Amino acid sequence: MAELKNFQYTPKDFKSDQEVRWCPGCGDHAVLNAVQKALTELGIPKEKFAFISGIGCSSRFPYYMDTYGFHGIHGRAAAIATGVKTANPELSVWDITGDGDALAIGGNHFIHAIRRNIDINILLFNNEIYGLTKGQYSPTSEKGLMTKTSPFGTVEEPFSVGELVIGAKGKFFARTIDANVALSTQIYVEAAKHKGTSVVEVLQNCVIFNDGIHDKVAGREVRDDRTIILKHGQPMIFGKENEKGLVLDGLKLKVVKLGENGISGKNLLVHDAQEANPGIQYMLANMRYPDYPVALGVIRSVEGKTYDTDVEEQIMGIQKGAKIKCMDDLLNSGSVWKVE
Amino acid sequence: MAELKNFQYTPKDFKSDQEVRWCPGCGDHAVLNAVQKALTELGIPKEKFAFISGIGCSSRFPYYMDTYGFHGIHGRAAAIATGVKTANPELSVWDITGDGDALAIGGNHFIHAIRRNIDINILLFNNEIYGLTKGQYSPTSEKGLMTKTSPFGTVEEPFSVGELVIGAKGKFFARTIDANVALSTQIYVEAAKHKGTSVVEVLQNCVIFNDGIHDKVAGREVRDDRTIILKHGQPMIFGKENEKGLVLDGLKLKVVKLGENGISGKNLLVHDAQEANPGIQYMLANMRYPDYPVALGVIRSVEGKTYDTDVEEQIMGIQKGAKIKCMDDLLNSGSVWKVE
Amino acid sequence: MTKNSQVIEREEVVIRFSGDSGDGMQLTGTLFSDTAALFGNDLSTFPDYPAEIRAPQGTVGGVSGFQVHLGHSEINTPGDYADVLVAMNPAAVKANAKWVKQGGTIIFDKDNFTDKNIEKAGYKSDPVSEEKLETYNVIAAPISSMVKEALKDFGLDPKSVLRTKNMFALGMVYWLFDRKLKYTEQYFDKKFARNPEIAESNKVALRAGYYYAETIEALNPVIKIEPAQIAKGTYRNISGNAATAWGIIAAAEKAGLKVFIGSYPITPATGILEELAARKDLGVKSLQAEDEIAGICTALGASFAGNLAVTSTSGPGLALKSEAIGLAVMAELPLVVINVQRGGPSTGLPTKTEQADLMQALYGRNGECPVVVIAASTPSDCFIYAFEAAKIAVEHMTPVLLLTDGYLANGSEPWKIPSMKDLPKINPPFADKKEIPFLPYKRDCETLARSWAIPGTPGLEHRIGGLEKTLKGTVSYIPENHEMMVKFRADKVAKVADNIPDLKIWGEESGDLLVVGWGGTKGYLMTAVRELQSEGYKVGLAHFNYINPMPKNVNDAFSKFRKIVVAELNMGQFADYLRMKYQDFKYAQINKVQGLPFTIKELKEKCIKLLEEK
Amino acid sequence: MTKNSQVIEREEVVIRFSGDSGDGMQLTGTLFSDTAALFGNDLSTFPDYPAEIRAPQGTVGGVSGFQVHLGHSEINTPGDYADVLVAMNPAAVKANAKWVKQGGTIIFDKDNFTDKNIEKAGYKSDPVSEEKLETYNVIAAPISSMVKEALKDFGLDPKSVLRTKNMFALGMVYWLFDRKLKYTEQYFDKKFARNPEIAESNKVALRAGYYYAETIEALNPVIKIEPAQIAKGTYRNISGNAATAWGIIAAAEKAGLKVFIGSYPITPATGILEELAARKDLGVKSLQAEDEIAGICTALGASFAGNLAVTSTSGPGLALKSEAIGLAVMAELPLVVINVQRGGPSTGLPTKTEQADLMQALYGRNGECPVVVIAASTPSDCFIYAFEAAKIAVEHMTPVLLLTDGYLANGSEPWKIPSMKDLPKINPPFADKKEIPFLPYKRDCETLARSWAIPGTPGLEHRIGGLEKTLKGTVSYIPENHEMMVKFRADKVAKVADNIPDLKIWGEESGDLLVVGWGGTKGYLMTAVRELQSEGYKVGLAHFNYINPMPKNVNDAFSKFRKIVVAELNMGQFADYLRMKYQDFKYAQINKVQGLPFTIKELKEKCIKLLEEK
Ligand SMILES: Cc1ncc(C[n+]2csc(CCOP(=O)(O)OP(=O)(O)O)c2C)c(N)n1
Ligand SMILES: Cc1ncc(C[n+]2csc(CCOP(=O)(O)OP(=O)(O)O)c2C)c(N)n1
Ligand code: SF4
Ligand code: SF4
Ligand SMILES: [Mg+2]
Ligand SMILES: [Mg+2]
Repeated sequence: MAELKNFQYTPKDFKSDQEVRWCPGCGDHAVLNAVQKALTELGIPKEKFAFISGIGCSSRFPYYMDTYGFHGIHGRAAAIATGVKTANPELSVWDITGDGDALAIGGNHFIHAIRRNIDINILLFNNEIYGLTKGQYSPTSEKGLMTKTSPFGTVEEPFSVGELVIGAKGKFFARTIDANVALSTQIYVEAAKHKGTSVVEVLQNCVIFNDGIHDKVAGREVRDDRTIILKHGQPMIFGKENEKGLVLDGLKLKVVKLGENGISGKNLLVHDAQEANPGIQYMLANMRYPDYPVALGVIRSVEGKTYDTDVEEQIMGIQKGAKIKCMDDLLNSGSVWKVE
Repeated sequence: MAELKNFQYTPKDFKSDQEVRWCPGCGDHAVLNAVQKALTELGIPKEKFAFISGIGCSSRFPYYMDTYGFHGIHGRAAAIATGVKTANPELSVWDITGDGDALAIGGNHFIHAIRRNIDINILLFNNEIYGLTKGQYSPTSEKGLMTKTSPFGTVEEPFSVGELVIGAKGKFFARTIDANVALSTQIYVEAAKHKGTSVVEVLQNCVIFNDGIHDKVAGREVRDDRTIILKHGQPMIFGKENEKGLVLDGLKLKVVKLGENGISGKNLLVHDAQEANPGIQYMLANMRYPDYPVALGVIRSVEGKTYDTDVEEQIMGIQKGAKIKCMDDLLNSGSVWKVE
Repeated sequence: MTKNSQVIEREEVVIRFSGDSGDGMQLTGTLFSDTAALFGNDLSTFPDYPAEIRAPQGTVGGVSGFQVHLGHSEINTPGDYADVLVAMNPAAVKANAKWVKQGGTIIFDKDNFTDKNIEKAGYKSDPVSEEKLETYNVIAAPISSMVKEALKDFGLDPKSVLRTKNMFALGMVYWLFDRKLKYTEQYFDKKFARNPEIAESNKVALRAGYYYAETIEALNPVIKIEPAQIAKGTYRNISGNAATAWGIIAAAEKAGLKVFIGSYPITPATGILEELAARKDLGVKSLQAEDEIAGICTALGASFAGNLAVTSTSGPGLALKSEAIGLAVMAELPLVVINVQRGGPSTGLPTKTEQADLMQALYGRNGECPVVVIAASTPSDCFIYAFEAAKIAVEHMTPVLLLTDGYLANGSEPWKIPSMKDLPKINPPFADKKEIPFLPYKRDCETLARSWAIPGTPGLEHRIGGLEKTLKGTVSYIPENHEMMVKFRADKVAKVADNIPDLKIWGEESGDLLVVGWGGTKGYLMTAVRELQSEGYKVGLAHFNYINPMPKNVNDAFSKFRKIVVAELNMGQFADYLRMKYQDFKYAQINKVQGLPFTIKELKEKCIKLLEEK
Repeated sequence: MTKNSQVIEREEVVIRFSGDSGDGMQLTGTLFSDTAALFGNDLSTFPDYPAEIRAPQGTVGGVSGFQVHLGHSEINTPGDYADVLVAMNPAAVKANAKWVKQGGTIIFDKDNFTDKNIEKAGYKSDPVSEEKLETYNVIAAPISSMVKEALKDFGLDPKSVLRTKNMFALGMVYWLFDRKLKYTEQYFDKKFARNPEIAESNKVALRAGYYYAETIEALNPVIKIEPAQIAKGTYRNISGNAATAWGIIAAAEKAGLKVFIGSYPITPATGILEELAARKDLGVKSLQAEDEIAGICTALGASFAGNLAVTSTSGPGLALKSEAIGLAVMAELPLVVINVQRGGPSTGLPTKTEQADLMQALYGRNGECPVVVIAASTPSDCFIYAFEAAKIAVEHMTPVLLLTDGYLANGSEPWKIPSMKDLPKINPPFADKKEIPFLPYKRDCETLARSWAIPGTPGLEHRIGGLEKTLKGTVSYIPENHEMMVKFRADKVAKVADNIPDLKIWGEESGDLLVVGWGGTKGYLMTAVRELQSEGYKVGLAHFNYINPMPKNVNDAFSKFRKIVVAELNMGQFADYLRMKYQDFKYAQINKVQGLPFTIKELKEKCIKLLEEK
């Protein structure tokens, strides 16, 4: 296979000639950079990438990538991407979507792509708002948020993206922050390498309609204390001085201080992204400020059969022993009779 | 409020004059009976019930109920029911749906109704097949099932209904079996009384297209050993002779025999349906034969604010202090000027 | 088997099998048709079943029917009225009595005419007298008792015994029409190879019925229909849905593409998905999507990726696909959207036929959003038009909407099997290296189609999407560019007219009345026009398969008749469309919206009325 | 403030504010309009912004504009060409130069005309010479420097200082047209009550601009437009979207119902949802649904439950709602579906205007599925037609599709506030106790509407749904029942014609050319026809608000003109519809599909050409 060759790209190779039209300061710019970087690390020839999106600010993404791209309709990116990948499993298929696109109108395709475990990479730009339509609340907006369609505050409970993903049988879930390009790049690479539906929730800032919504956890000042970067096989440690960690207290997670109450590094939970039973991963994905640090990194990454290869294998298996090899065979199969 | 009066109905009061058109032997008949029974126990006047459905065999249900009823379009029952309840929170609103209706085409409305926690009761008839269209696989069909659209077996992982519900922020999830009318009646009553979205998964038999699919767990011979009926506050015990139980082994559930290895009733897990943290409830909802007994009963039942009352409260709060009381006020508010 | 009865020959005959949903009438009808087809008759069949899977036993709502029309001469419809009605219970009589020819034969299972069943069917006492069937040839056979008797030594449970009633009835019908049992017997041997007892019991019941009919001389004289004069070749029976699926696979083979179908089940279109799902041997990828929107969107994705992509549905599903069809129009990707029309609006009459989705097919999308619309007109020509739809879609880089209907989908007829070498080649306008830098919206001068650059091809990377674009694929809000692109897309569709055949006038080429139809009514309209002609009227038939664009000679063809009448199974959608397109003619209308095909009788009456008016 | 310059009076003037998306042009335009309206001018405004939230600064794609047309006489459009263009950067010149009247005034921020910006806008050197604007009144004001200077003592950060540039420009424009600053100053006092420094800085910038213009005598003579002769009453400015929302609330009040809106945001319809979401004081329940389908389905549920239910969307969303509209047709429940048309197909030109959803509105559903379709024609009459839509929906128990468009939705104009007591009462056909047993599909003899039995009412329990039904609400596949119901539903919609006003011909009642239009183009067509009349042509205008059913006198009205031309912002959808409905007339067409309104100039030219042809 061609992919085995080592393709030497720089991020610039993935920049299209189209003018990037996001607002200055929008988190989307950083995501674009990180993705362009990540692609250089995959050793996949450029023509094998297909970027599919729905509608939203984030969904303009494919225009800025010098790859195959399809800017779809609102909410349908996962379905279109599923078709692309099923039709041609050789492609590296990316589904670029927003919290509105994936979780409001596109919720159904989102959970079904995940259930089928089709091998696509979903980057969900979560700015907790509808950016492109100028500021209405989304299914991830915090309860109470005042927006143009909730002038007195929303009365809706938001989805927790990770929980929904795993609840829909998701086998890969990761979370990152737009501005952390290094972490993001690494996560996008992992997502791409994972066989099956990979969902990456990107905490993304919309400077215009929901500015700073992630600052309380991701702000420069506080992020070390309010986020934890999970790494498979590593103890769950965080804090400015790496002084905090997570342990299991009965069936719940608990934040502890190292050194206090005799707690040391080896008491901490060790992250197992590959554990099939999602119990702890659910809890990790659901950690919210102020009770917990918000988890970044790859929270769940479990191997499993993928839809696209299963489809191909089934066809190949059947074709092997099949009597019908071409249309003429089919036409003349079964009950036929001759008129002379 | 009128509801406080005690309404004395018999199931017959809820039978409409329309001929019941399900196949003889279909599990739907039993569900109808159980629901008609359950309604007599609620003390709600008949005219306050609204049964809303989508399309499918199961969705014909409202025609057979002598209540207000709306047979909708495929997949949209949850959305229609949401509208009914939001418009008139005084109604007792029931959403009757199938595994195809709720989880295939209707998946998005389903998860969003749950997320909003609108106070409706969703009865999901899970026969793991599309009945009305004559036998295609559904999002709950077991992988490998041969059906008209998967003549060589499906290659899709099914949803686990309970997991999806909780993953979508569900606060009430129960499971029952069509044929167990007594258990079902009780669960429907609990579902009705729960404030918020109640989802009841009914393991339902389709005699024509998926006959006996639940038999391996629910068959008369085996059901005591292969199902467990969970009751809030009670130890998790099951088996023909009540000889088995569930304990927690690390972070996983484990089936144990009472008396063996010194295990007695008090070592067993006690079911807490009201625990907000869904950790164990996830595991309970996900128990599958042959590793575990399948859980029946109310698995999760957590109180929370409901969308419909929040909407009403917000409006009432705003109206209290509002300057604009009628349309004339609005018309003349803000920047206006007179031409004389 | 010797025959004592007299035998007469007839040109054609119509038989209707009917009974409870569980009585196996669909199989019975199919076996009868197969036997007739093998014998060499021309024929046409139509099943008619309730929306419920098993509606309550014994009720009119639960009656399932299968009609076969066979003949020595050309047969174009399943027939209006039956010569023979097989009615397994009183409800079947109730549902069908008015569809039996005056004085026809009615066979029923006397044992099933219990008081309870009679009442369930809505009769008070005796169906025969209530329906005034005394002058008919009513054969009240004790079918249930007879099969019990015939199978008493088999040791089968009573249910299995009674399940062979339909074969008993079929045996009787075979005798009535002097048919051989061989094919049916072989069918059982094959079907129940692993269960020879069941095979045998069915065969015994079949024979028992045959001999019973002979014994009581059920029909005198016995009717014989000689084989039809049909073209030499190899034949098979095919239903519209199977033919549609096969047309797609054939087109893919001719285009060198793989088939991808993304669909969601819906009556009466599901058969297409089912047929394609079964064709993994030919490499078909079928994706049963979570809903209709995902159905078309996965298909569109597959088209982008270079497959011959199809999505199939019925009316309500087409409504859901509207938005994505718009995207296909903007993306200018090939896509075949198959809509098997059923009774509407909304869920309507889901198992019945109708032609009321025409306007939706033409206009059911936001913006100026033209697609090619074509319609099949017989069960077997679904193959041709599915092939054509795929060919146009690929060669013109456009979505094509193929309309069939419940009648075509479920109906079947003998079909002369084509040879793949006789089908035209399909040439996808693949982009190639010469086109680097690739301009996604650059067009072929002749067809105005853009070229198709398949992901995976080095150097042809490009972006498309639903926003208005320039030639280069850049998003553009420039007013003049938008207007230009709107016109390009319209012209591209209009130019398909260069590649479609002229409208043919069937019957008289000019005269007093031109009957105009489209889609699935063709057999009925042809039969009516043929009969009118034979009665001396100057009548022609213009039947449309290409709806948008229209053939180029329509004006010309229309102008040769004194009157035009548009006959369709809706309230006049095609008539209205013609008013828009060919405003100069006046159009009379024949419409029917009953979930049923036309009858020849009503068509002729209405035409004659028009012919006789000034 | 004294004026040294000369002052002349003009009938009307058009001003266009334009700049980067971040430059605050929408606010600037709105403040100017409000001031003009308070002064008593008639006016019409139109914003025009890019699809991106902040397209790249300094590029043509990122230019946001706001046009105001004000006059002493009646103003029906925002105007074709501007007398004054305010251009905050070179890109704004690039985007708008061709829309400035020959010799008009152009004010720009000289400080922003850096080499970089000039290049970004796509110029090589000097925009003024490249656009050949030398003969125009070009005022190159150093706006940035001036505000820095004016606000230097405020201690604001540079960004906040520069954010007042628009007010400087506005101040200049006020001087040009001899306007008072008072209203704008009050606006800032109120808006920034908690932040007096910001209020003050804006006011200072405003005044600085005013005095600067005076100092340099930016325009000589200054133009004065006297107040218009408008009817007495209380006025306000209102946009189409707000008027639509208000019309619904007003109808609910008149019907004694509560408003429920189930919607999903989409440009340019979102404003309706936003406006209704803000009206909790009037008890409006607004549900932002997960998608358009849920939007309409929640609304339909609310209608079933007894609310005045509404769903609002734009083209792609309407496509998604098609299936559920069918259900509403079958359920025969009142429902208002508002479609704010935008440029299509697919995502198309989402922020631009177009009239290309007409066919979709009329026919975009499966089966025979008629709904009432009406269209608003000015920003303020959106109120009337939303009210009408609700009234018809409720009184006739039918979905009503209300069409507006991006131009109406965002455009605004002064509106004489109606008094609720002058609006007609709305009478919902509630079922009552007398109707027990309740027959859901029993109809009123006159309107053919069924009655509305609200869940919660004892004794009226009943079932409805999308399958075909009998009078009693029982599912029925009986062929004749289906046909009867199909016709009932069609007749019910047709009978709405009894309650709608006759088509009025504006201008000449008979003559050489009848201009026909519908919906949002009314202001343009009226202006064009008025000008043609004043030039001596015998021209009339027939503008339609009621599309299905049509007013009863159309035939009559059409027959009085020698020629008919249908002008619309699409490829001819209404013209085609007229061909179907009134086949006897010939229809010429004027079409434009550029995402823009007509210009008076192009309309007149095309009409004159038709008038001069034989
Ligand atoms: C069918 C349809 N419905 C609605 C819209 C309007 N719309 C465009 S983007 C969007 C939401 C965008 O939110 P999100 O997906 O979070 O993306 P963001 O802009 O925040 O990146 C909406 C409602 C549309 N384009 N199409
Ligand atoms: C829009 C639309 N798509 C498809 C269908 C066809 N359809 C009717 S019911 C059904 C599935 C039913 O399955 P389920 O919800 O599991 O109900 P069951 O019949 O098994 O009770 C389908 C696909 C339809 N009626 N409408
Ligand atoms: S509106 Fe928000 S999300 Fe959209 S481009 Fe601007 S900053 Fe980014
Ligand atoms: S098909 Fe299956 S689900 Fe439907 S009525 Fe029959 S048994 Fe029940
Ligand atoms: Mg967002
Ligand atoms: Mg099912």
